[in-house]
Amino acid sequence: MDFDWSPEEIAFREEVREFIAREMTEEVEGSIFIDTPPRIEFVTKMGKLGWLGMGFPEKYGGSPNPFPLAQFILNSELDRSGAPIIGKNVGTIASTIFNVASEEMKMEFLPMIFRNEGQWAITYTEPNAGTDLGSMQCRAIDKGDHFEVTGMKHYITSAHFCRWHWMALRTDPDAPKHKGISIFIVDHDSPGLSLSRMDTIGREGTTHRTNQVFFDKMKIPRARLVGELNKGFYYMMQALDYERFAILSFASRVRRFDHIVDWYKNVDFEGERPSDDPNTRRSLARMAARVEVGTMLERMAICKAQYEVPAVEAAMNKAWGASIGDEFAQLSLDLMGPFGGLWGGEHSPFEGGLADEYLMAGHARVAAGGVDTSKAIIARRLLGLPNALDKPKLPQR
Amino acid sequence: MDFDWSPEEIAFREEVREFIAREMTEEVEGSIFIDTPPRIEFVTKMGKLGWLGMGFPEKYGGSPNPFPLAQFILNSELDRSGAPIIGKNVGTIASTIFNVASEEMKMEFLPMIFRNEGQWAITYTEPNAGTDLGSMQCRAIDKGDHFEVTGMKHYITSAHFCRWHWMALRTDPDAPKHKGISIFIVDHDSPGLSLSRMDTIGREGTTHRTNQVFFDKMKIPRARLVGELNKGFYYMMQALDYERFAILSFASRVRRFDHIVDWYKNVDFEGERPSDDPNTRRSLARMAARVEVGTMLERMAICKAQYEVPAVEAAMNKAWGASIGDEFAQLSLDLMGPFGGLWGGEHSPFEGGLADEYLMAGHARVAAGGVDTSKAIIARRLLGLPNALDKPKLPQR
Amino acid sequence: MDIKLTEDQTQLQDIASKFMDNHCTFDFVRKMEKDEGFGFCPDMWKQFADMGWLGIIVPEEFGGMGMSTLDMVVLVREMGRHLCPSPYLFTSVLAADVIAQAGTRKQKAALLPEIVSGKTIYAFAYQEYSRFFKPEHIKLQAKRDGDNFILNGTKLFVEFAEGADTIVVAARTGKANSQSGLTLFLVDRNSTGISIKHMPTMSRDRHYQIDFNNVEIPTSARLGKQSKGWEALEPSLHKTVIAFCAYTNGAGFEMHGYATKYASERVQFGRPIGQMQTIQGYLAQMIMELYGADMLTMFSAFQIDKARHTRGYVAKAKAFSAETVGHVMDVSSQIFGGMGYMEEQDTTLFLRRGKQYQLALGGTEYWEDVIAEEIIDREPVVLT
Amino acid sequence: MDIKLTEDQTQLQDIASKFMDNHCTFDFVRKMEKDEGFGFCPDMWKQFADMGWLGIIVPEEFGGMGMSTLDMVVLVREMGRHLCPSPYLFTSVLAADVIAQAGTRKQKAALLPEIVSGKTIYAFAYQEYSRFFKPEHIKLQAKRDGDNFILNGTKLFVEFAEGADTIVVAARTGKANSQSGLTLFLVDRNSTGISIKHMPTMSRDRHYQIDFNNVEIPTSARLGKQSKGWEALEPSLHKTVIAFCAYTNGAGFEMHGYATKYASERVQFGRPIGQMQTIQGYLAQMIMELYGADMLTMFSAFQIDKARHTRGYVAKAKAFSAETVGHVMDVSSQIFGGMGYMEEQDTTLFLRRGKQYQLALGGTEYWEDVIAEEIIDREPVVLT
Repeated sequence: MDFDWSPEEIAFREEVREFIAREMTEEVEGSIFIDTPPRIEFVTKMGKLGWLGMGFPEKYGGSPNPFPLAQFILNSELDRSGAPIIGKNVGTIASTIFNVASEEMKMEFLPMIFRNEGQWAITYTEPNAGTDLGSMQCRAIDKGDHFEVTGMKHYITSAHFCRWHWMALRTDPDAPKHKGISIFIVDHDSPGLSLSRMDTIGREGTTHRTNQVFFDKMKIPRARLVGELNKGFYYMMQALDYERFAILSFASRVRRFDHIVDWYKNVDFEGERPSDDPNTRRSLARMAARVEVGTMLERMAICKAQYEVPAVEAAMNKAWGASIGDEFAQLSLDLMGPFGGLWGGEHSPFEGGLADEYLMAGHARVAAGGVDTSKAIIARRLLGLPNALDKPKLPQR
Repeated sequence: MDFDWSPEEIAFREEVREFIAREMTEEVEGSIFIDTPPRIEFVTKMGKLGWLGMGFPEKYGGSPNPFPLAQFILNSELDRSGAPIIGKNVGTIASTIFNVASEEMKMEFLPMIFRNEGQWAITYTEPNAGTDLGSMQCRAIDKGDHFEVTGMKHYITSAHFCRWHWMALRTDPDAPKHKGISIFIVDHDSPGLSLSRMDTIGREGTTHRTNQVFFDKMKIPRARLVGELNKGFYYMMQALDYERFAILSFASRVRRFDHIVDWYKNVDFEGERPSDDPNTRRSLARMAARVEVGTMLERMAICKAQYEVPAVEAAMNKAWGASIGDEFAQLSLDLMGPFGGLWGGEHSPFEGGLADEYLMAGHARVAAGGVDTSKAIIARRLLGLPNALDKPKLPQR
Repeated sequence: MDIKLTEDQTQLQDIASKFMDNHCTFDFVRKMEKDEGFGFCPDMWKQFADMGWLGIIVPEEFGGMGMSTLDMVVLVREMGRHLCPSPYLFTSVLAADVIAQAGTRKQKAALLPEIVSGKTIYAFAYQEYSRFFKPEHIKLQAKRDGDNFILNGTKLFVEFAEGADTIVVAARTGKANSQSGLTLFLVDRNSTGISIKHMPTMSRDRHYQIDFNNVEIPTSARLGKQSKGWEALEPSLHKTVIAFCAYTNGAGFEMHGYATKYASERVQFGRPIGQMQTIQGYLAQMIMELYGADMLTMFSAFQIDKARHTRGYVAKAKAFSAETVGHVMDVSSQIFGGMGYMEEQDTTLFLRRGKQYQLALGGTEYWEDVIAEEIIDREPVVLT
Repeated sequence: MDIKLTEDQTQLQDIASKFMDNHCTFDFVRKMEKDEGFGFCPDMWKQFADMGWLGIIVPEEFGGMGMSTLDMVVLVREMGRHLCPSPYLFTSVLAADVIAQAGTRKQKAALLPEIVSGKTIYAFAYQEYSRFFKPEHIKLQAKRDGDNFILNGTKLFVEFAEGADTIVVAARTGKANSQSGLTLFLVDRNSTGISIKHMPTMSRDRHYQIDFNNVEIPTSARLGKQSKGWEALEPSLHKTVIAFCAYTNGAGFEMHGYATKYASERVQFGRPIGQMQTIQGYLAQMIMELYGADMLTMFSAFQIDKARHTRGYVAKAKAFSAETVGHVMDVSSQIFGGMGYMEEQDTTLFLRRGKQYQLALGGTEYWEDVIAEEIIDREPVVLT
């Protein structure tokens, strides 16, 4: 057992930190909820350093992986500093293309992703298919050399600035629902594709835009089918295990918690110092232990990741991280008295940022399958219990 | 809206209090977990005052009900003082006999119950039929003038001192499981009936004895069938709504909480007074509000009970009461530091009584269907949601 | 004992419910959030007056309806169900009550009818720069200067201050850092030296910081005895807090209803999500909490009407209602999944209010301290 | 970074696991609860010695195995899985460590080999009549009297005191109510003036009150410098606390395993109860907590071995492990339904220990205060 980073891991971390110190600007940091040109440019610079294609063959634009945990260290440092992390483009799209797509498709798209040319949207969810992705109904009708799509998707987060959609569509309406879905790469400029804006809750200028995406007889060339027809659901699920792990670095939560502790240490309510108040102290202490547990579960996941995809550990990370995020978004406001209700202005700690976090904290509990889904994954895959949503399954005697 | 007791309610409460002050001895109070001769005698005295048969016709040994809430007031005062409450004998057995049994059976058993002659056991549960009573398998085979029983029941709490069993048995193994159960009154002295002791967790002398009850070709005369054949499950369920309400007076919890607060007010750890400690104060305050909510939910149930059986309110009482009981059994020990682990002796608060309560607090959460079952009742009956244990039920469009 | 509403209360509730259904729609609430006026609707205020609501607890001799706290609470709960934005609580509960209790005969005769008619709108300036809600923390100074008092200091979280005519100000005239030594004043909102600044909140309602810079007010503006302000204020404050509990409980019930409806209609994995045990558990837990909060609130109102010692009950009602409204808005939003966090979704109006309501008028922490004082430091009061 | 056990650790764990499976059965644990001896098994102690476990962290030069804290913790976790009753923690962790760190060359040479061989058993007398675990609260007085010290006072919760040969006593020789001014002594359990009284606990283990009534001990019994007792004790105490966390985590994992197995076998309403969402939620939540507590414990042990500042980690590990063991024993018992509360059911051995373990060696409250000191009052230590 060795909890310390190796010298080469430390060296790489220093390299990342230096990059961040050099390239990070307020515009990059100040827009967690929106992808902006400065953020995209920042990622492109990482691409130039070979950090996006780490571990992929050089012929696809990849670069050697210095060691197994490099990508985690990179993401963790990015997350800690509020920079954009290496997320879905590499974790979901590039990985799936590399694993299942044709040589042609690999050559066309992987180098582009690793250079950060052209943004991507993950276009899965529909009004009746959220957590239950297998229920998606939006159809791609096989017309021989192309597929034709009429219908809609919603909650598509990067659609308003993307170049490509990584899209799941129903290709066989008669098959069992998990066996009739396929993945396509769809050009955002395709005729027949249109958008309608949906915003998350928040102050003006800080909200996260998502989109409804409408298709009216949109054509997708057959060459843009990813991997095999009707295997899409399995590709999605495989990617999800990895994504749950890759996207959920705990570092930003630790950083936010540290900021909150700092605030309570330094604020002075005309003589009343919260950091002298036994209840405030106890509450922060309790939360500190729970935040630390998050870093520990994350360590567990990354150590496992050196050997295999840490599906169960990633589910724990997700469940614990989202629960803790909610708990401390709540707690940090609760300890502030009426100031916790403020959403900006002179007396609002962090200029309303904590309120924003509070408002979206519940969202983290339900997003990407949600805490309850993660617990169900733990129950099934780690504890070996039958799926609660299946028919009753009597134990084998 | 009138939250005050009426003058006649207050007068009756005074009468009950005087009775308790007069008749209550240490032996009656000191044995909450065991039914003893002094406790039985105490109940018999209440029978003489007509308090057991309140609301039942005089020809069955009943007495006029002074007003709708009389029984609640009686139970609440008894519970508050640690005396035995009017529970299953009246709430489940007498009520069911009165509602469904033959005139002969009423004449034979009701007066006996109202005089507290002969104790009763509720003999329902089996190893494979706990919460899920419909799954009971112990069979009563119809032999014409009698039924024959071979099999067993367990967790039968009063079996070792009872005169009669109020017993549910399967009478039709081929019918759907809820439609093949009947209720019988079984003489404890029946040949073929035997007992084996099971004790709950606890210090010597304070444990609650329950029993396994075995039947070997035991005969039950046909005349002892209660109501109609194969209607037993419905009788049991009807009685449960009432029982949940009747048995769960919140008064004893309030009393215990008050005792705990008193202890914290008066204890002195060589100069450290917990009641000066901000965290202890806050914890007790928080618990006080939650205990008060219990008294409020109880008020809601008893007000409803003046008009109908408060099934949903009783489920709330049960769920809240058991959860709160657990919470404060935990809290009261948590605040004591290592002294919370003591189970008697000089330094043990309440001579180990709090530890006993802690150990059985979880039991209250799972007993009589449990907190989760109560929540399911609330979800179905109050919120109109479909049973989670049924097949998926799509909404009507 | 009976918790059924009286016929009159049922009627009041029905009228209020219908009025709110018609006039206080989600569109209306959103409009008021973005309103360039004062964040409430003067026409609606006029209608409140016409229905007699503004004087609901004002004694009949001053033109009011002379109804009970319990009646008022039934009405306010309906306002809460619809998130109705209005200066009702501080005008028709706090100001009306404290004037009726502490005002001189002359003040009552002059001021109460103007509350009833809707002519005067009040705001309440109490909270200062403190996490807590204690009278000890009030520092705003009122200094006697001949026939005047001069006010200097800052108040925070004064709701609807900009739309109000008169501000009830709790100021210090005596010993610092103490419950005693406070005096109440009725200050004209347009007095020289007052400057008002908006404080943005999650619910996009109208809270303000008021800076008092040598504000001169006549001694006749004093309400109640000098340096006995807390004694005058506390009972009215309790009544206001209980009304606020009713408001937040109403909002909680409404949100819970939306979540229950959604759960019974939203199908995932071949069944309504409301058929899943975890969702049922969330909804059942929340409805218990709401009933508990509601009963505690009603019970406190009843005890207030009986003029009994109710500080402990008020504190329990507020602490528990606060926790409940925060919890219900949070968990109910989660039941809606991602949709619960989209601006266009009407339930976000409730989510944005949950935590703010929880922390308003003294957060859980403050009221838990009060409960502790009541259960630990004073002898128990036996209620019948 | 890698959290896989080393080969040696895996081997140690396997050996320990097999030994415990064979010797520390539930029947054995029950027998020890009712034991008329000292509540542990001298033969088993001898076997511990034979396997080298008693000297696991004792330096090799004194006959020990000179292994790391992390190694020791792996072993103790297996003991915890089986609820093994023995004076291991206070003999082979606390006493062995504090003697090795603070003892004179002569003390080490004389005492450590006797720990390793199993000849001397130690108890630890620290806690007094306080809810907390602070050194400030130690009052037991040690007064110099010529060549002797005279001890007067009372210690509580001294585990296995009656079966011990020597008691490590933390006594006050200096300033009252302070961390400083303590001195450690190694006191012969049979000294004149010592009286021992059993303190009954939920786990039916062996805790004792010790009254010291003018107990005379030679100055040579002093361990470490006079009035520097806390400085000498704290690192060893941290190591012991972490070992205790490993013990309770082991117990928690074991209980969780039983509950999971039961849930997958127990059929109600036509399905195993483990197929129900609520039961899955309970089990999944608990296993996350257990992994978290275990990782925190292992990480703290690792940091101790690296001789880094670990007070904050130890505090977090203890606070969280404590909460976890209480929670796991409680909720797991509930999964067994009524059976979880029957004396004859073996899982009640775990239930009876949950809360007591939670509160032992400083409850959550004490360690949360330590965390607060670390995160608020001192500058953060950056760990690599």
